[in-house]
Amino acid sequence: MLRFLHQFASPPTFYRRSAQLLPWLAVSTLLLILFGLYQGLWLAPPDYQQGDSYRIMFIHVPAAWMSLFIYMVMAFSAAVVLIWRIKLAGDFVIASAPVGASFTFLALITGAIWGKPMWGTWWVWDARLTSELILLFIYMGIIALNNAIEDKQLAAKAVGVFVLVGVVNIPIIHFSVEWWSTLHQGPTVTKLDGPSIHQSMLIPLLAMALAFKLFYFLVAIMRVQNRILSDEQNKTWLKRLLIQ
Amino acid sequence: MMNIEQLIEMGGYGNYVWPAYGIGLAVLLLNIIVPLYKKQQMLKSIIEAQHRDKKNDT
Amino acid sequence: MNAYLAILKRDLILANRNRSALFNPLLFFALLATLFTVATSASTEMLSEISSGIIWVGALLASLLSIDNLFRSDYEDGSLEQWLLSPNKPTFMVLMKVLSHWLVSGLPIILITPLLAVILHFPMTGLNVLVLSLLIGTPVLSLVGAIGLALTLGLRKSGMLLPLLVLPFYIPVLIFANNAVLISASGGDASAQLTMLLAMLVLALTLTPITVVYCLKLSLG
Amino acid sequence: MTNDQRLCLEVEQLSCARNNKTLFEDLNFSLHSGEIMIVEGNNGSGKTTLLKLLCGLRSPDQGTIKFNHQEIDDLAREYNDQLLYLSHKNGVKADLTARENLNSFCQLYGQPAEFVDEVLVKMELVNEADISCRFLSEGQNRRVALARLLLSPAPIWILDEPLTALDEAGVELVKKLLHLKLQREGMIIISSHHDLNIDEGIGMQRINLTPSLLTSVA
Repeated sequence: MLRFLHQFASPPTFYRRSAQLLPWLAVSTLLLILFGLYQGLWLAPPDYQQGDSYRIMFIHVPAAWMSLFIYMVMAFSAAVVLIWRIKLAGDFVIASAPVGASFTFLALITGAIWGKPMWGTWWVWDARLTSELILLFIYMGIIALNNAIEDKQLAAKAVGVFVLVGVVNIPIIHFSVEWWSTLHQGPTVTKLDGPSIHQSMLIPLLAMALAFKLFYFLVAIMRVQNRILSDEQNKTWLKRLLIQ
Repeated sequence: MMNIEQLIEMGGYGNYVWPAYGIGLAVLLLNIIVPLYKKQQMLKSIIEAQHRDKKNDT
Repeated sequence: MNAYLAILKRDLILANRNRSALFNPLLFFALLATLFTVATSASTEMLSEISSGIIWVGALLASLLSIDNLFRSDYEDGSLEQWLLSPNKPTFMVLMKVLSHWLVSGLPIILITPLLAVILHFPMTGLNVLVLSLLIGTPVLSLVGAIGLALTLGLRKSGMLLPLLVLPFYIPVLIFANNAVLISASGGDASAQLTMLLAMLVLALTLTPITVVYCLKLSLG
Repeated sequence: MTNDQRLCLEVEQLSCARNNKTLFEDLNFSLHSGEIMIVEGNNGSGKTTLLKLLCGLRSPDQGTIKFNHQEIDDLAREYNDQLLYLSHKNGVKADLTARENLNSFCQLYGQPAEFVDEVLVKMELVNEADISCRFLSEGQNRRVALARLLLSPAPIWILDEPLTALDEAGVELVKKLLHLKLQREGMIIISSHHDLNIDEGIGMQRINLTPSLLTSVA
């Protein structure tokens, strides 16, 4: 495992390998999104209770899943940065932060829009939305910390530590917010859950979730490539590559 | 199966579902365009630097 | 052993040397409470309802603003690297620093709380749990704040960065502490919430020192 | 001092970058008890960074630093016991008096407090002992900081420009301490622009970090 990580982590090989991967990622993301939308918006029957407003679920729920999934991937690569000191893992953490923030923001907005017909107001301090909001602040903290430090290697380590501190705290925040919201509004308020998911709705949901994951890796790899370009500007392997 | 009018009207929730997906599309596009634009800038500046080096060497 | 007590004693002597600075967190805390009351111009019932929130947020912000003198002066005059590299456990040194900071700026806030509770019409039945929750909660705030400070110590323009990094992690403490106070104010038993706060304190005591030492080395390196 | 008690500090392929530009690469040297290493190089060539790497304040990008054949990252605290690091900053509390500062140094190093009076005499700080360091001159504050050399039992000294801000008497005093330390088989790594007039004979190494002249004369 370690040998693989080191071998894969040298900028030239990463740049070349990922360049081949990008087109496949882009195409499969697009196809999956189109498939998910077609299934979710066109084919799936309206829900007997919420009518068609539940269709927002196909973007809200995958985005909410992504906000946590991306954080977990960042925590793993932060550990790789701090333990095995692989520079690229640091670039990957910093490349993932904006994507994670965007999905968290997307989950918040679509959650609020979905809640409007149900609760009559644009924002309700519902447990899930509050946790998403706090997660968004943590993502913003990560981006702000990274921008505040000039030395990229120092920034990677500082951000890595902060991400790991966050990983310990996120479950605590999540459960205390859940607990807080039950006593705050009482359990009567219908949670932001889709109807009992049966087969025709599960397919678009999973399709969109997979599409978002591929999208995340697509964007993260592109951002890491940009960092490699800026770090290795005057390196010969890059010049030769660009001449081709 | 729904035809076009039903799709847009979305059982009365059209003006909730479509803005949500619109924002979703905007966020995804933003995340794609920014790195692409940066990559272009980076490549341009590197190639320019190469020309300058080549000019100084000759 | 006396190296740890020595640094605690040294810090308390230093705090004593500029005693005027000791009152700043207090004045800030009292000022904040009055601002809230004046701004909301709430009826007494409403005020007594939100008073525990005002007191807790006030204590939280006062602790956040005073976290700077935990390492800042040691960092600037160079004694931070001396006690970090001294032949003593760095994690214990950090704990002693946080303890001295808490004694200097956390404890006075707790001592003034009863007075503020009076002017905010806080239901007195909940006073002892309020003080207890502050006694358990504010050390957690200082410990977590120490991580944020250690991370941003070397940065020049880190103004709003420290609160932005640290406040999200204060939320669980705020939720359980505030709820403990509300329940006890209405006559209930808040031992469950207080034990939750204690659990957070134990978690903070075990995990933060190692992290702070690592972050201090990042800032000093 | 039998051979096995001889301390040794080995550095292999040490390289370090700061603010995204490499300061030095593939630095190799080893230092034993009774030897002194002088780190030279113009400003910004990474002298201070190298010293911080050697005392474990900063972890290297590549390469290893071994003390008695063990990596200093793994040793951590045991390595700190062996080490005294003096940086540009004095590490002296301005609000405390010279005596109180020295007392806190003693407590930090686990030394008995009786040494303080003796050291105050040696560092010629006796009549300033009870004035708060805020009112002492830069040179006197530097002497209070350098009092650590007499108080700390650590065999290894890592000194970053110790002679700055000192008058002639102070410079002579520190040079004497350096010689004494070498005779007692201590190990010194020092960066300084002053001529330390240590004759080239005894184990003296120089490293010049300015990129073009990266040589190490053992």
